[in-house]
Amino acid sequence: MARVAAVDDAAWESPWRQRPVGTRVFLSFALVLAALLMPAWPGCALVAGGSLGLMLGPARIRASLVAVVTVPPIAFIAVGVLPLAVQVGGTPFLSLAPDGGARALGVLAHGVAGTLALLLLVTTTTMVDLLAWCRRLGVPAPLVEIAALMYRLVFVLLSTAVAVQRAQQARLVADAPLPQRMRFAAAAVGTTLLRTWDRASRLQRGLELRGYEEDLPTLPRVVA
Amino acid sequence: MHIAEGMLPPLHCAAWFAASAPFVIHGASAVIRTSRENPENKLLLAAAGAFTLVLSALKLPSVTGSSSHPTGTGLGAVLFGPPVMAFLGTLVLVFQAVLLAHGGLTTLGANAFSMAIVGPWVGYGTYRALRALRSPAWLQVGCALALANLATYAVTSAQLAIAYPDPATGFGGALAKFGALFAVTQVPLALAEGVLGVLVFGFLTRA
Amino acid sequence: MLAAEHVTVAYPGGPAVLKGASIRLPRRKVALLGANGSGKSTLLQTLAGAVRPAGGSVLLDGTPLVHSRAGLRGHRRRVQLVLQDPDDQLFSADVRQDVSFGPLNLGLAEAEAAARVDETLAQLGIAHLAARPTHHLSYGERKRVALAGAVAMRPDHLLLDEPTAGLDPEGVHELLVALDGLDSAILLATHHVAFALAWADEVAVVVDGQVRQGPVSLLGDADLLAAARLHRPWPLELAARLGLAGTPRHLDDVTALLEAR
Amino acid sequence: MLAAEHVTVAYPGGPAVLKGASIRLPRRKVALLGANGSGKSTLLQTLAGAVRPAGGSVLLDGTPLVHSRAGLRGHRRRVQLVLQDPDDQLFSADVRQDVSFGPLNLGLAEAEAAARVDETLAQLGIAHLAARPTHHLSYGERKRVALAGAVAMRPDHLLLDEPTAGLDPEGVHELLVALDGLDSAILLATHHVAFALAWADEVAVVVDGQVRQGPVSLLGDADLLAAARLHRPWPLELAARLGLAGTPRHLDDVTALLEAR
Repeated sequence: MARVAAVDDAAWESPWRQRPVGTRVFLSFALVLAALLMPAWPGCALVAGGSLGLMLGPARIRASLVAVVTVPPIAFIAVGVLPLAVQVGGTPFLSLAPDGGARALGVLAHGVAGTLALLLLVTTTTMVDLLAWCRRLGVPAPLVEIAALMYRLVFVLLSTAVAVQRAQQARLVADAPLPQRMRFAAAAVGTTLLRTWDRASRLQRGLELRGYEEDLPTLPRVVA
Repeated sequence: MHIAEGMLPPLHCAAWFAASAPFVIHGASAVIRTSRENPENKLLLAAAGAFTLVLSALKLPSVTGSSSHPTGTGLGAVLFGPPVMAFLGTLVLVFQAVLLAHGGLTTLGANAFSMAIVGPWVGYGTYRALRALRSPAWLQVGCALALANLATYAVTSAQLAIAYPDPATGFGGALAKFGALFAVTQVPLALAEGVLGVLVFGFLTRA
Repeated sequence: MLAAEHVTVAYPGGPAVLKGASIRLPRRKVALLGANGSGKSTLLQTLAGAVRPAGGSVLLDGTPLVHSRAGLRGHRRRVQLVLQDPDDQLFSADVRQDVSFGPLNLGLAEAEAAARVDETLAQLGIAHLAARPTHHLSYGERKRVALAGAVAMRPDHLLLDEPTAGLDPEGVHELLVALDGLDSAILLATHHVAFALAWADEVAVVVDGQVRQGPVSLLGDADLLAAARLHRPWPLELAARLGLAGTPRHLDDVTALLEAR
Repeated sequence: MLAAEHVTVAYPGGPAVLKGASIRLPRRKVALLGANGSGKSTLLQTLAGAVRPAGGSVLLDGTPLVHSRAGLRGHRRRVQLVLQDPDDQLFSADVRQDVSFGPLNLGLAEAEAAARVDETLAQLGIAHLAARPTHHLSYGERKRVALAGAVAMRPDHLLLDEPTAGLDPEGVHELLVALDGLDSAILLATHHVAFALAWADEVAVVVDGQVRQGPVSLLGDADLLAAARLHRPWPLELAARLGLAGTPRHLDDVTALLEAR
């Protein structure tokens, strides 16, 4: 969960925030496309190296952050490519596929390079900037507004969810037998859900006091 | 269950985008309509999206000892209907990609198809079918959530199998391989989500 | 002038919270005092137009508020309520954007709204927060930004629900300095009696669904405060015990009185 | 005795919140004072085992806390933290069920847990709330129930984060009566200096990521309080201004001192 805040924090503090969003999206997307279209070697290695270099160099993203956010997806990709190494049917039923290892490694390389290229975008670009960019590209206002409200509520709810879980831990939820723990987890989810609803209706009333009727206009962010 | 950035060949990415787009656009126009009718819906939908995202980050006790994450798309489909969920689920996927580097943008079409379209429709269909059969409410909710989760997993396995067919047995063999691999985590998770859904439902009816 | 006349409010299924409460808000600093659950917040919501009273009326310059869309829109341009929990009013990801909502909603052009936002942030001493993400702000900072959101609309009347709750002494001090720079009439709900005594020009005490309004010396009325489930503020309590004359409002007054004895 | 020795805590990517803070909690009433953002809450979380310090250690009867599952389990049986926002701690449909959560997890049989719950509710003066749904309670009631949830675990050490925040004077009074009936050591975080002076046996002030602990007369140290972004409590300020000897802790003390003059 700390990862949500970690990527977002990096994006807010990114020295690249002052550059046009379109440029960053284009750069990252070009790298992703390169990762998809070029052969694993040397293409993906170049993309991965380039993305990492840009993140750790000019974008000044901490290496520990890059490690924290890349390890889970890369682990998932690594597991996901295992089936590529083997083939089924025939005798024996399960066997190493011819070139299977190379194929799996190739897809792994595409995945890792693509993930790093995506990470370059998300560690340098906040959700807010992306939403403002979408708005300028003509995405309808209500959709962008829902996404913006969702972004705000995520952080409000996150602290609630974390606090509820901590409070359960403090009262020794881990010592309960599994069926009880499931029930307590349901209570945590249910409590969070009720508070989500409560938060939403309170924000609705709070915004009405500020004059909210249909739209939520705000100034665009100033790019200094 | 998300397919990571870079894991699908470009043509597949494009095809899944094309497959998802009509549903997501239809959902988006439904969302625009309901939020024009009643501005409160904007807050509700945003809250539902935020809740789904936060829920996917909550740890659940699990049988295997590792933590597992509920997806919540089945619940959303029951509450808001599958069209709205097509948009909202996609939005959650975008947030996961942007805030967590979880999933990806080129694989968004494929992930939306499994998590925001097929999952919710299966969940909703199950819910409606069991309701028509006058089964108890807890069973409707539990099955809707569990089957939505399972359907998502099945579609993801199929998407990977189409992209990477088995050299010997083609799509069928690949589907079996991916299915078996992910079944280890996804089947208990789907069951856990179903049970959790029943318990949450119980909690909410008491509260 | 904003006023409520004999307003009655009951929540569905509950007993009446306000039973013919009247209050007027001249261009001064008025503290609204009451225990938790006394109806303070309900009265503020009623004055702001968010709650429609079952009886009585809310008057702005003598004209009764009509709870139509147009009536409320006009009312909100002049009367702004800042809620206790800032998370109930902050919706935007960054401070500047959030504060700009009110001005843009008033129909100001972007350049004008931007100037208004900058001016408001400077006025409240939070210009340095302009580009910060809302979720990185401390509780006290969020309270200040929520206040800025209301102040940016330049209301004649500013209603504040427990603005000092949860703030540390420095935070309270900074808030008061910021409020002193505004020229709206201010109605501030609190249950800190000593704070109200020191700050307000006038006090209004909610008792039994009604309001007793008057000069701050009202807070020396032990019976009234007991009925309101509040305590007499310490300067007045001390003055009463020692038989000091006058209405000492804070430490300086008390010191002066005692030294003169 | 619960203690922290030279603990250092920093949040990822941020500066250190605690920089070698030490505090000990003997079997007394200790008030933990500090401005917003001073690290009070972080220190409480650290003492409770919820935050793992980067340096230093938390000691229970001289034994360092090990942040393993077993270590934390043992710690939590003896040290309980009550958060500021009661809604973070109440997650059951009704009060009795919520308070029984901890005792059941301690492994008590149902009958025993039920007895424990009833006893705790009676002790805190909220037996009448037992069957009420949690979401129908007032804020003050919810705070009391959240406290009951911790007290029902019979911890030796009770850590309270701003338990008086948001309570009106009567609510604070009721809370204090309830706390006086307990026999745990209590560490109470607050930024109400006058309240701490009146209530505590000992005070601990958070300054610059460290802690200064001592008798309540410490709150007369103007330099210390200024460094902590706090103000000297009014009884001590008044005593200092008038040159009164002693450490008057509340209105009665002040009155007595002045009458004796």
